[in-house]
Amino acid sequence: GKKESGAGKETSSQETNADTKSSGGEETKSGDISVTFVPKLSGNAFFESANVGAQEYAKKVGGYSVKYDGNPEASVANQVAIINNAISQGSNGVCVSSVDATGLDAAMKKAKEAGLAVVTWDSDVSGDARSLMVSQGTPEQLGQMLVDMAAEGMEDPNAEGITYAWHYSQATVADQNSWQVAGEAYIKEKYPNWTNVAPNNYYSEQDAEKAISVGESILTAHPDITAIICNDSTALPGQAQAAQNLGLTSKDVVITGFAAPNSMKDYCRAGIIERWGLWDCQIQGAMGTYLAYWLAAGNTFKVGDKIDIPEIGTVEVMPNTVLDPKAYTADDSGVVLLPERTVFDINNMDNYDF
Amino acid sequence: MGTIGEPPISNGMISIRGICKCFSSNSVLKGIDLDVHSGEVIALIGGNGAGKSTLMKIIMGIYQPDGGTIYLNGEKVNMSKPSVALAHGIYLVPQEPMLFPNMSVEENIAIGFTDKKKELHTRIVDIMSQLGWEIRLDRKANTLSIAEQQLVEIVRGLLRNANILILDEPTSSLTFNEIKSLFQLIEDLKKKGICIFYITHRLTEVFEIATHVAIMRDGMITLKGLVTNFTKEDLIKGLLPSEAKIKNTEKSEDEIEYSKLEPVLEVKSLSGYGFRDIDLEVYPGEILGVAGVVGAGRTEFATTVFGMDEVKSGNVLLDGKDITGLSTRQVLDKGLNYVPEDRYLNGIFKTGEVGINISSAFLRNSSKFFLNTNAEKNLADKYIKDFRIKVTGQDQIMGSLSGGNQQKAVIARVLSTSPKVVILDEPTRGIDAGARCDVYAIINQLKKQGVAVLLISSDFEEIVELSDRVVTMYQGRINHRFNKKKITLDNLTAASFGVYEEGNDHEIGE
Amino acid sequence: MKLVNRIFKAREISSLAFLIAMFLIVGAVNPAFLQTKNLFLTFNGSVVYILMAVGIAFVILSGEIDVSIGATLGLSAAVSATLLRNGSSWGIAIAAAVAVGVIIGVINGIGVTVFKVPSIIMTLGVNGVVRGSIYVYTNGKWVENVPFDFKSLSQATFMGTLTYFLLGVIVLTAVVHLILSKTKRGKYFAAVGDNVSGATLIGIPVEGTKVAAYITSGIFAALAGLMYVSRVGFVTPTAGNGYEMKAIAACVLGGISLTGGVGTVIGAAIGSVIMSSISRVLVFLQFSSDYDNTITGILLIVIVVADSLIQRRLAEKARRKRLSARTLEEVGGGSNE
Amino acid sequence: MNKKVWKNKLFRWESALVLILLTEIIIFGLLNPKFLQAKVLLGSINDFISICIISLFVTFVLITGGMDIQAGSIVGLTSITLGVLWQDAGLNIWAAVFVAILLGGLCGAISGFLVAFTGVQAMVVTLGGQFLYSGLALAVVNLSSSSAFEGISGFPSSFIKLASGSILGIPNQVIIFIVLIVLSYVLLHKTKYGRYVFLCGINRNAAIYSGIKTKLIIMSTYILSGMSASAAGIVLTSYLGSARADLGKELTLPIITAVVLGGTSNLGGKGGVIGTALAAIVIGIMRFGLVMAGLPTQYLDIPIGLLLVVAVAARTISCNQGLMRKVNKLLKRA
Ligand SMILES: Nc1ncnc2c1ncn2[C@@H]1O[C@H](COP(=O)(O)OP(=O)(O)OP(=O)(O)O)[C@@H](O)[C@H]1O
Ligand SMILES: Nc1ncnc2c1ncn2[C@@H]1O[C@H](COP(=O)(O)OP(=O)(O)OP(=O)(O)O)[C@@H](O)[C@H]1O
Ligand SMILES: [Mg+2]
Ligand SMILES: [Mg+2]
Repeated sequence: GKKESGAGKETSSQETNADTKSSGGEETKSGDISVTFVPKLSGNAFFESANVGAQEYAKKVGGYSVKYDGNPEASVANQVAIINNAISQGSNGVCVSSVDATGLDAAMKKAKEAGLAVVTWDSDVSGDARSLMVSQGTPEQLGQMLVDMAAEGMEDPNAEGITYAWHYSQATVADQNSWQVAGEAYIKEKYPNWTNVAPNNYYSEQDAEKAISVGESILTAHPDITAIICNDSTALPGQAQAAQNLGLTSKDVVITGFAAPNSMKDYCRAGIIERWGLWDCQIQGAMGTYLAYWLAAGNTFKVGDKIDIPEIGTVEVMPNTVLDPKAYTADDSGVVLLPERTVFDINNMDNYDF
Repeated sequence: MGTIGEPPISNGMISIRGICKCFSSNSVLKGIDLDVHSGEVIALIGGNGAGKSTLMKIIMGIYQPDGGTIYLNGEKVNMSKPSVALAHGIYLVPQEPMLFPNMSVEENIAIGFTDKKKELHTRIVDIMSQLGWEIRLDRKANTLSIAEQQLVEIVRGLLRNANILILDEPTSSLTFNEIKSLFQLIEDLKKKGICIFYITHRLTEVFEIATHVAIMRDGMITLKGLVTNFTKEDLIKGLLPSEAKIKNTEKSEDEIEYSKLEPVLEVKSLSGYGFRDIDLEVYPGEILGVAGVVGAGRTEFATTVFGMDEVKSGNVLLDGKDITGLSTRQVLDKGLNYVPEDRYLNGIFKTGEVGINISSAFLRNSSKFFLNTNAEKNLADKYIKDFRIKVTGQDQIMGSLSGGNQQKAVIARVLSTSPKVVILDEPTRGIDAGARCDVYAIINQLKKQGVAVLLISSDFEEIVELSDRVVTMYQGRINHRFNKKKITLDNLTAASFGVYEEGNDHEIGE
Repeated sequence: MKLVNRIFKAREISSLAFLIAMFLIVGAVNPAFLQTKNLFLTFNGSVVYILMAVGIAFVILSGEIDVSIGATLGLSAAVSATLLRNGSSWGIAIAAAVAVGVIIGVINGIGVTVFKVPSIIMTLGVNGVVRGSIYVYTNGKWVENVPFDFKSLSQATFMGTLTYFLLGVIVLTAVVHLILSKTKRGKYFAAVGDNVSGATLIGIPVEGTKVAAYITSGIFAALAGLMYVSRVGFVTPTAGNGYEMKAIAACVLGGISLTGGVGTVIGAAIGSVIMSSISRVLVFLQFSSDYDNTITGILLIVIVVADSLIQRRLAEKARRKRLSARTLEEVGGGSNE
Repeated sequence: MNKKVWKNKLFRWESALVLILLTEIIIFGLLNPKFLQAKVLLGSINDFISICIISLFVTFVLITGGMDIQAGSIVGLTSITLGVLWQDAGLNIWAAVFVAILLGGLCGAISGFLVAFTGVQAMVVTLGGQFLYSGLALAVVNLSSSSAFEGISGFPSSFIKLASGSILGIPNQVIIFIVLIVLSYVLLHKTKYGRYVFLCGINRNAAIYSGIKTKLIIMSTYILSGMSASAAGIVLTSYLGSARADLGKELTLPIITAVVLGGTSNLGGKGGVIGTALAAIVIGIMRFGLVMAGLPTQYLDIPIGLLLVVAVAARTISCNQGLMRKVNKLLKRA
């Protein structure tokens, strides 16, 4: 915690100086620029490593500092509080992964009016409430990715009597559910032969113990289930552990989903799981915070522009409609798609450490 | 008369020197000296709040004294906590039973003993039979009546084979037969050379079993010596504040003209749990005594009339209106009120102020929605004055009052609803002579105001003194009725034990 | 007759009955549930909860409460997992975890007894502090890659199906039960919870007993943490979040009264099996996990209310029987019972 | 101990809270001047208003000797019900608000009934309620056309104003809070009802013998806390502009913290709403200020926990000379 909270303190003290100099005014010399990096919840592998990426990148590029500020409880109210604090604290930009598709709109707009650069990453708010969204891809892309990983694990995805189920955190979290919805749609059209044994899904509320017991129960209640898709970073290792407890391997049941590589390597070596996916959240965190800094530094963009991100590459600002056809469109509100998403397996997993 | 300097330590089995104690501002013990020798029974008497229990709690190590020392057989002992006292063979039977409600009677007695379960059981059974008390050992303590709890506490104390036994008002809710057997046992202990502190408010008991007597007043021992050196009158004089007159209850000898009166309360063959076929009527301005032994069912009868328990059959008329099976609240509104037997369980709001305690029942009729603080204040002040309730102010916390004053406050609450009929259940339980006189005065006051009083008491002297008529209950039934002439201790006692025959009874002034 | 009453009175029996009934019903709907394999999974899966509940039972029996055990589990798990990952021996890891439990227990105990802080507040505060320290200690990251041999410990079985963990927990519970119900000092816990002043009077070291209770609950939470590490294999900073409430609920389901003085650890253990089975049961009943909480809540309320009503009826019946008995006695029998 | 002392004690405690509050403001003000801007300071209340509102009435419950750990989950249930009624049932928003309040009262009534009439410990009943109502919230979502994770948004601006507007520069939420403080204060300390609440808490039997309908009194306190929870749910919904099933699930412990830190005894019979209100603000400001001072949110529990324990310990010690002595002795030894 030292290094991190240390960073936090450092920045805040800088701000206070800045503010006393510029009496809360917003004209700021770069170097004083601080970006508040807001995860859905703290203490989750995914967000923690995104933060690591953001911090390290900020050090490398320099000119701004990143303050990681998340609440152990993923809730709208908490995130609103954090954004408000960022505003009153004199932060120059926020980069948020929203727990709610609309719940943060008010707060984000407030931040915008207060002159902060407002960027979202990983999970979006309404288009008019922020400038840029660093997206790991559309729900469709991610839903398909999940389904395809599952399909790859089967001998013949088009065989008859294939059964599957979804196992993730909760009915109330935005992104995981949107992936599930998209994935279901994709299955309907591409694999009509698959049947979902639990149309209303299994949830384990990011409680590892519960993930295991739910996992074990799924496997015993549906002994011949073909695939279990765990689009939650706690559910996936839990489900894998459950399989291990029952002595099942990837031959018996296909388990796949999204989780940070480190948490799954053991299971992969043990042959319980063949492949799972994620995008490089470290880069995503880096980009999000960098763009927030970039905007806060006074730069502007129009949809269609290209932005150069040191050492990561040049990205194009696309209209919000790439994520959601009926999304709000304006010149000053766009989406940046991350280079690409990774599928980990026994061969490539050791190239990643987060 | 605190001690000046330390007198030489006598060879007392226990010697107390200059014990002082004050709670916050209120100094309760102001230098107590006392010596008790083996085989002595010292009766400690004194008004409510005199500090008797406090002194005992200090000896037991429950409270720490602010000053003074305790010597056992000549050597100084620091009673830092009860376990120390127990280790020295001291045991306190507390004034208010402190049983473990969720344990059986046997567990309650056995806990803390190291002996084998078996032999302990036999010892318990022995002592019980020796005392002739019958309480099922497997009953949970929270089903025991206050009286039964006290019995258990005593048994526990006797089993301890303590060599210093402290009995703090052990008989406050017992009746003759239990007390008799208890006294026999105490005699044995005397012979065994055990020394006993015996706290009581019943002066007759002092002369029955005590070898020595000490009177406490305002935290000091005002007089002590061999019982034989004193008469009852001496003791009463010693107890009462110097100038107070001995009896302020002028017994109203005038017979009531029943023929002219309509009964306020009529109970017609009422049966419930713990009693059956109760028939009685109470007239305005009359005190009807209800005598009986513990477990006779008087409390059950009273609480049932008060709407606390289910009526099996029969009915109750108040002013001719049927109030059978009404809720307590309705019964109250109809004008009948009840002073509960178990003060601590049902009577007082321990952590509340005295004022709040007194006004709690009166509130309902006092105002619609908002509190009427003035009315409350006046009410409390009035009763504190009238009943001579000893408080630092009407905002003293109830729990810090002594028993007698608490009881007065409870009676005050009951009267604050200006009832037509009042049921008093053991109204003077654990109350000192002074307070007792006050309570009697209050009761006679009611009588004058034409309130009908139903007086339940295990203290037959009290019943004899106050009642105009008496019914005795025996095993849940009324087995005898006595008019004024026939109310004598012997009659009541005989009747309460179901051994009374018409004819060979004793008329007053025979 | 007497026996029947005894059984009715022994709360843990009725919770056991309920547990069995629940299993049978689920089995009727979906036979897969009653496979021995699955039953063992269910029981093996409840070891963590059982430990938590048995530990907190000490505190509840002695009339207090401890809402810090969830965080205690989290911290001890994080500490031991980190040690194991960095290659220290099991002994050290276990010792460290237990030490965490003891320290937290002592702090709670001191606060409640010496400084007289209401236990709910004391443990609430400690809960916050400990939970926060987990973030400080782990720097918010997961502790992953626990050595395989330690993880496999949770799968090591005795005669095929019964894990050593479960076996150990059962034995432990039994021993604790004997201690609490048979030994002199063991009885102190319930006594203190039942009537403090009474306990003081007969020389029971009230404060010592309470501190002991908190230390015990801390240690049990720490052991639970170790099993958590071994079972799950990674530790999140939120590990054990909300387990305290589940443990309390388990105790209540098992017939332990939150006012203290009443109940047995056997009951607590049974209660925890019920609690931990619910999420499994739902899977077999094909219910949406959305209803997980709804059902937990309804179960808790229904069981406890029903039980309390039954107990009250029994008590009232007994009292009335006793009272009536006195009135029916032949006139002349001088007794009053 | 006599009234003056007793009064003083409460008074002393409440003024102690005021003191803590002031020191907080000063310290945080020094750490970050922005903190002192009235707009910022008042604005910060928005983020802990629900705790303030609910704890006011949970105080009533604790005074009767009860416990209420379900209020948090009623917040979510109210919020989502409000949304569903408005969006799917097409109710006028204010009608929906009304119904939502009633619903909160109903939830309270159910638990309250069980507590008062079956003699089950309040903690257990409300623990059940916590599970039950948070579960029901999800069930309600399933009635709705919109799915749980999206939440329901797009409320009319009149409704949004409820929480985000302000009168003479004072945020509406602050005004709502003040109104509720006055209301609960009068109700608890100036009316017969309030007195009965206290009496039930001190000795329920004695209250019964005094002809007080203890069951109804006890039940009513849960209804009050239920309604306050739904009020909080409504304010929160209006503030966030989105109705969600999982609002308020993390409020339970902060609420109890505020109530007890405010000087209400969890054993019943003692306490007051002013203390609660102050304590709620103390905690809220502390959280806010610490973050302003640069402490990441995830570490907040540490100082808050310490504050709670130390403050309450200090109080109990100062109220008890015996303890004072003991502690002094301990300190001397150390
Ligand atoms: N724990 C306490 N805190 C404050 N004051 C107390 C406490 N215990 C007793 N007192 C006060 O000490 C005085 C003596 O009380 P104590 O119980 O010793 O009187 P007592 O002689 O036993 O009276 P009784 O005959 O009614 O039992 C009373 O005025 C009482 O108010
Ligand atoms: N709280 C209680 N719970 C269960 N049973 C009780 C309770 N209180 C009293 N009893 C039963 O009622 C019986 C009567 O109690 P108690 O000794 O007061 O009888 P009583 O009729 O009041 O005697 P008395 O005539 O002396 O008032 C007791 O023997 C006990 O069995
Ligand atoms: Mg006394
Ligand atoms: Mg009686």
